[in-house]
Amino acid sequence: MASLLQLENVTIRFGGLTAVSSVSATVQEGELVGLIGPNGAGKTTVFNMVTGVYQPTEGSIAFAGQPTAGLKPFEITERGIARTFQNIRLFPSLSVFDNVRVAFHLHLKHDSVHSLTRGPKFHREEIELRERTRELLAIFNLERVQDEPSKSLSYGDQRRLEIIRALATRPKLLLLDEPAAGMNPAEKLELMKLIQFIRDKFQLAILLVEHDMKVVMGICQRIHVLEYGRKIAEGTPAEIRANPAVIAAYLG
Amino acid sequence: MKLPKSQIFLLVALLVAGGFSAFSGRIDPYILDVTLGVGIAITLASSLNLINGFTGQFSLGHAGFMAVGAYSSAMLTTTLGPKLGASAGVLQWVLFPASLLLGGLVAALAGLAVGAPSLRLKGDYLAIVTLGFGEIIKVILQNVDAVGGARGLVGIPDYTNLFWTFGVAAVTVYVVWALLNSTYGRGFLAVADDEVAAEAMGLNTTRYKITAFVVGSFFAGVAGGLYAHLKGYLNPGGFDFNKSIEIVVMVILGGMGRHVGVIVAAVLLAVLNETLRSFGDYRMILYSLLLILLMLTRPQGLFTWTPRKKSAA
Amino acid sequence: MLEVNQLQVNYGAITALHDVSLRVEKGSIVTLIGGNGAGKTTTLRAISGMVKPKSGQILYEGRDITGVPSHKLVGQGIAHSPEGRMVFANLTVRENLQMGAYLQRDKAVIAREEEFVFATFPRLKEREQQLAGTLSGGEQQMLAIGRALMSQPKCLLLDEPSLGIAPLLVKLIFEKIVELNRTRGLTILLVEQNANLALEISQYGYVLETGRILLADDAAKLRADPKVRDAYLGG
Amino acid sequence: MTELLQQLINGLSLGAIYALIALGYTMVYGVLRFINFAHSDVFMVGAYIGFYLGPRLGAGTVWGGIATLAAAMAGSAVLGVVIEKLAYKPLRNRSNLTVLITAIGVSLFLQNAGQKILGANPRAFQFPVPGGGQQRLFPETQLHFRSLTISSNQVIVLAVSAVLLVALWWIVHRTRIGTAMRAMSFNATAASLVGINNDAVISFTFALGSALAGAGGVLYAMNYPSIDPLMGTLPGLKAFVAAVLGGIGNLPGAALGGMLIGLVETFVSGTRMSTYRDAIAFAILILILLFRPAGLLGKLRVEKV
Amino acid sequence: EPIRIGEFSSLTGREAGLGQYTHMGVQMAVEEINAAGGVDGRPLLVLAEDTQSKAGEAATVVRKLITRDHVVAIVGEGASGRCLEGAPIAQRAGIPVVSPAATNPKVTEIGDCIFRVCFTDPFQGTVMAKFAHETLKVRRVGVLSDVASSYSLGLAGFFRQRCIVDGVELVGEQKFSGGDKDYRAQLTALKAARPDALFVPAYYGDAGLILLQARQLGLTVPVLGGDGFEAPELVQIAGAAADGAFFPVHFSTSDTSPRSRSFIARYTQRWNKAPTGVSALGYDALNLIADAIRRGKSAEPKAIRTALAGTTGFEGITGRIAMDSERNARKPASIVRVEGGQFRFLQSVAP
Ligand SMILES: Nc1ncnc2c1ncn2[C@@H]1O[C@H](COP(=O)(O)OP(=O)(O)OP(=O)(O)O)[C@@H](O)[C@H]1O
Ligand SMILES: Nc1ncnc2c1ncn2[C@@H]1O[C@H](COP(=O)(O)OP(=O)(O)OP(=O)(O)O)[C@@H](O)[C@H]1O
Ligand SMILES: [Mg+2]
Ligand SMILES: [Mg+2]
Repeated sequence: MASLLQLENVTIRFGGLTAVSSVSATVQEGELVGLIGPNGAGKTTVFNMVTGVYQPTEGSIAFAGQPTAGLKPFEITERGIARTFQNIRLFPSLSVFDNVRVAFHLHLKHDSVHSLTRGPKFHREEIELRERTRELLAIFNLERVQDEPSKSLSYGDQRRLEIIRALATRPKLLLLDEPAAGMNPAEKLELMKLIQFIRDKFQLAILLVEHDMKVVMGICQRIHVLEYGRKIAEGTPAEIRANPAVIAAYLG
Repeated sequence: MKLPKSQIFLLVALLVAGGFSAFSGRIDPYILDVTLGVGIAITLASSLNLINGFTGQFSLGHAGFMAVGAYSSAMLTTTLGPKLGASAGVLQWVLFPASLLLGGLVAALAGLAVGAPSLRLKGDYLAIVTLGFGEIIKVILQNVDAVGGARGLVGIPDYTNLFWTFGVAAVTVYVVWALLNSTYGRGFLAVADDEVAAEAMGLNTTRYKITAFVVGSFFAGVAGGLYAHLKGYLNPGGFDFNKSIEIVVMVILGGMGRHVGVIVAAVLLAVLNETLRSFGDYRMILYSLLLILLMLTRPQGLFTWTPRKKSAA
Repeated sequence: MLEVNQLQVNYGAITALHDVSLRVEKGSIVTLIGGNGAGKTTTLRAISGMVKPKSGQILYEGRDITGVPSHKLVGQGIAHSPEGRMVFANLTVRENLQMGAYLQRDKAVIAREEEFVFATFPRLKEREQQLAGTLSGGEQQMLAIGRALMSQPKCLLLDEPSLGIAPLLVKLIFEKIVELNRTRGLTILLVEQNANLALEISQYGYVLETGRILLADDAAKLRADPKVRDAYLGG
Repeated sequence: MTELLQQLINGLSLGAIYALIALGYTMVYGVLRFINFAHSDVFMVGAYIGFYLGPRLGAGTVWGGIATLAAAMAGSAVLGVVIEKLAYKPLRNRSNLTVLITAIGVSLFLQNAGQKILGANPRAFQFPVPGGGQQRLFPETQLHFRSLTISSNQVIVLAVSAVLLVALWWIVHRTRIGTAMRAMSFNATAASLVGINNDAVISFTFALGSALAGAGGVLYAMNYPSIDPLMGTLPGLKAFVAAVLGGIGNLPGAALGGMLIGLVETFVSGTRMSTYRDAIAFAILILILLFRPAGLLGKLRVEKV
Repeated sequence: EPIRIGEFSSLTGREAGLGQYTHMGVQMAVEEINAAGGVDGRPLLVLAEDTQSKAGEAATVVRKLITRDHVVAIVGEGASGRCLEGAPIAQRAGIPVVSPAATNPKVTEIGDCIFRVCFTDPFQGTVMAKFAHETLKVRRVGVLSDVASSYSLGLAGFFRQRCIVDGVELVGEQKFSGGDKDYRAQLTALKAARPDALFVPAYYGDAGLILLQARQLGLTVPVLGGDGFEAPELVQIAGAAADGAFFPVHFSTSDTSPRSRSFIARYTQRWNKAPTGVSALGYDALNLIADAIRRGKSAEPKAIRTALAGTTGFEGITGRIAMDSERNARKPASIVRVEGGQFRFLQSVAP
């Protein structure tokens, strides 16, 4: 069976700088994969290429067997990849609730015309969506702030909301960029459980960028390691922990 | 079948407009003129609010779309009206709405033509392009003899009445409100907040922006048609940059993206304009001072008590 | 050196800090820990003049600096590496650092400080001419800390300096913090989620929860406190 | 051929004035990210300051002309700072659209108060000669090259504009306050965290921008010696367009944009298409922006996600 | 119980000059009439409304004047565009309107309630073309008109028609947009066409600069204009460059008739500045209405209208006025020439 996500010799250059250099990697369905490496190694850039924000200079990316070259970010999301951002990008003036609700948009049966006619079908769908939004918010215990504008949330809560919002697009692959940043160890433990819970409950694959090794080693089945844009290692957490190159470059 | 509240609101609004309209013969024509002006302002402001307020684009060319609608609609009634040989009543109740629709459609088309290529521009660059479009429309109208050129288009019948004006205003407010208050519609707000994130959530941002532009221009065009048949005379100079600014002021004063606030701002400015008339040539001085004062004292918009983005539809 | 008395801060209707009092002795490192939304960032913002407190008092070297705007405090020796980094996205790394030394007119001093920052974060040296906005998250964090150092502060406020930083570098940064504290006598108020590490290098610590000081004690004692271990140190 | 050259000269001298006004728009925009609608009215006030002070400062001689120009710049600078303090500063942390409205309010106020106080009729921007008769701000001669005619005023406009542009560039790129201005334009909060006094920088920016507007007003009035309280609106609009065309926030861009608008207008005016002049100018502008969405010299702001 | 008369004009905005001069004429007329005991013992009350030189205002203020202020007649709007907007409403209400200075032919075509005391565009366009051809012996002429002004385009059109009839060659036609300030491009193009004379239908603000710039560019042929040239500012702006310009006036300040001299003296006394053509027209428009009320012996709109239509020999400051069947004032115009900063009467031309 083909991989869910497949990167083949992917390279991207910004002017003279090669940010990612001939990286190949895969993520299988339902798998929880880590992507680690020193600062500036190119992890976020890989995310940006997978989600269509950047087009690779060389190489190819395929999702569910289909190449994604030339697709716009929203088209890639339609195919089933969702992400969070390293620098949080919520809809700051929308309420917490609406941040999530908007993301359901992809699976709506109604559109602009139905918004105007507002027939019974429209209302049924809206009620259902509201229920589902609440369910999602409940995962991270965010219903208590659901009517606040998202910009007034603390940093940690904003991270959580971003994950929920991404889930609302019902992805097959979820890309998380440093979800544990800004959380204390206790909160990180909780987050680890939640990530696994999400994976199981929504049956999706997760690609995780994170600098906290407890988190990465604790939940990932496989880990890719980047340094200076190149892949220097791949393997199980145990293998990675023992890999001298990774220790030298990253773990210390 | 049980009608939802929002549609009942629309129906009631239409009925009330119709009811008042029956008595318009007894209303002082000056008051009527001002009232109709207010109704048109509501339509203009609400439609621009969809573009500038909710979707976060910055259009400075709303008067241009209004002009397109005004001229198309007036051309239809002035050329076709006399040929039909129908009674004034028939013309007012059949030809006139058709002409409003035409004005709206032509304006929407113009909105599409301007919007589609230029929506990749951001902020002030978009503002300049829309401003430029408005000016281009003005210059073209000035040069076309068939619509009166610089002299203006004369002899437009006075079909605009309370029913049409407030009916259109109610429909506009309803459409903007209904569009936004749905899961689909929250997308407009999301686009305004963060385009990158919106794309990442699978929202086709271009599509949203174009929809806002087309719907907004459509109602600007209809408002133009109403304006034409209220004033009875059109002059390209009346649709200049300053007119666009007037509408923008209503939207911002109303608090950008607040339904009620923008309506109230439209009413307030129109009424202010009339009440200050008695101050003669101090009128505009006072007007400008009041504008500054309003902004300094209510910078968040006049009516912040209206919840901006409720989670409930 | 720094003393905060009964500080209250509101964001609109929300009260972020209710009644926060803390002291930072000259030449010490003090850590502020607490869960998300506890008000750590708000406390730092209030001290550096980014938000105006509703009530309460902030004393710096004995002077009342409550409500004094940020730019004046920089001149008095308070530097802040803020949450969210806030680098000048369209200036290069080098220009960012030089902006950090805005109040410093002596070119030689600027050059010396720049050397120091580059020595601390060699990565920044590699990226000297790159626009700060295109740096990776961790690189921006380094730049934000470096920029704060450029003003030669006497008192440094660090908001989660390890956020988004790779493990190897986290250790390094903490070492540098200690070094700055030792060699220059720099007073440091640290907000950290990596509480273990932070308390390890601090003399004193405060635990903040929902806008109130919950605990205040010697850092070593806090680390030993089972309640603190459970809630903030990850057991 | 001579006609072409003549039009080129005409276009450049008109463009130079647009450029001066555009520089003010661009500077304020660069720092505060909002369009200062009152700028074009400061331009008008500048011209009136020149009109009233000119006779006292000895307008008509070279030094008198320079003194008048300087006085207008100083007066406009003060006006600009006062406007900022009264109408914009209280809204410092609000969205820039809010400030836009007060700016429109200030603009309307200056125009209408101007009509009331200064009179609505156009005035001739001329100065009495002591012995009787009228003279211009600077002694004027027409320079003829074959059939080409250049007015000494046109030369002065070009020269003054060039000098001011260079001076401005130097201030913004080579001085501390200039650096502070640029830093503020990127992130005002961060700027205050490194010790930049935002209020001082903003006042300075307004002073500088308004001084340019004042200079523009006097030069414009000198070249087109009919002034009225609404004289700012049209050139203001065009300068605003020029600023965006060049890439708003970019100084050389504003100068280039101004020159370009001046040239396009002049060349279109001299043809059969002259009735469509503004339409053509805007159409060109739109086309340019479609291909260069950040203006001619503007850079798209980097935004790494 | 005063007789209420409305006025709508551009008191502020871009064309405030026009409106204010008109308004001063109207104001003075009222003061004089009332000082002399009013009309048939009733004083006149003028209610003035401002159109701000803006489209869309005229319709509203005319409605206000009629329904709120119950005026019986209206003096209004010298600018043709806004007159075209406001007058139809008065027409529908049956309230007579006398426009002081709207010269566009369409204005009085609105209906039988709309009159004017000025001559029309066809009249002055034709007169100036004839003058160029017959008196100045012009063979090649260039035209520079204002694209944003129906007044200017109208004049240019009638001028052009007459030139074709006379066999005068139109060697160049250029357009500008009112308020432009820089006309060098157009003038440079016109100069290249080597005309014997230029026709520049424009208001004095633009015209002054055009004259100035034409001379600066070495374009020294005679410049002909319309009644919009008439204002002291023309000479102030253009200086010596105004010398040798020709244009028709409704009323000339160099007119030496006792009636004119007295008007100028009274006006200067009242307002501290010299009158312009539109001041005199405003003065005449109001006096014409007062005269109509006296003649019709009624202050009812209908009667006023009838009396206005029957005007035959009203002695105005701007000449003896008779209303033709199109409700246009039939009266002579004078052509003046600028000499040393003064407008010198040259010849009188009858319709
Ligand atoms: N748009 C861009 N223009 C120029 N350089 C870029 C751009 N985007 C990324 N880079 C550079 O590419 C490199 C990789 O950046 P990336 O953000 O992918 O790093 P990262 O692995 O996510 O690091 P971190 O852990 O610090 O977030 C960095 O050195 C960065 O400066
Ligand atoms: N700009 C703001 N507007 C409104 N509320 C805010 C704002 N910033 C913070 N808050 C609120 O103030 C409280 C304290 O926030 P603060 O950012 O100080 O927390 P923190 O301790 O730094 O949390 P974190 O660890 O997540 O960064 C939170 O409840 C937050 O929602
Ligand atoms: Mg990253
Ligand atoms: Mg924080």
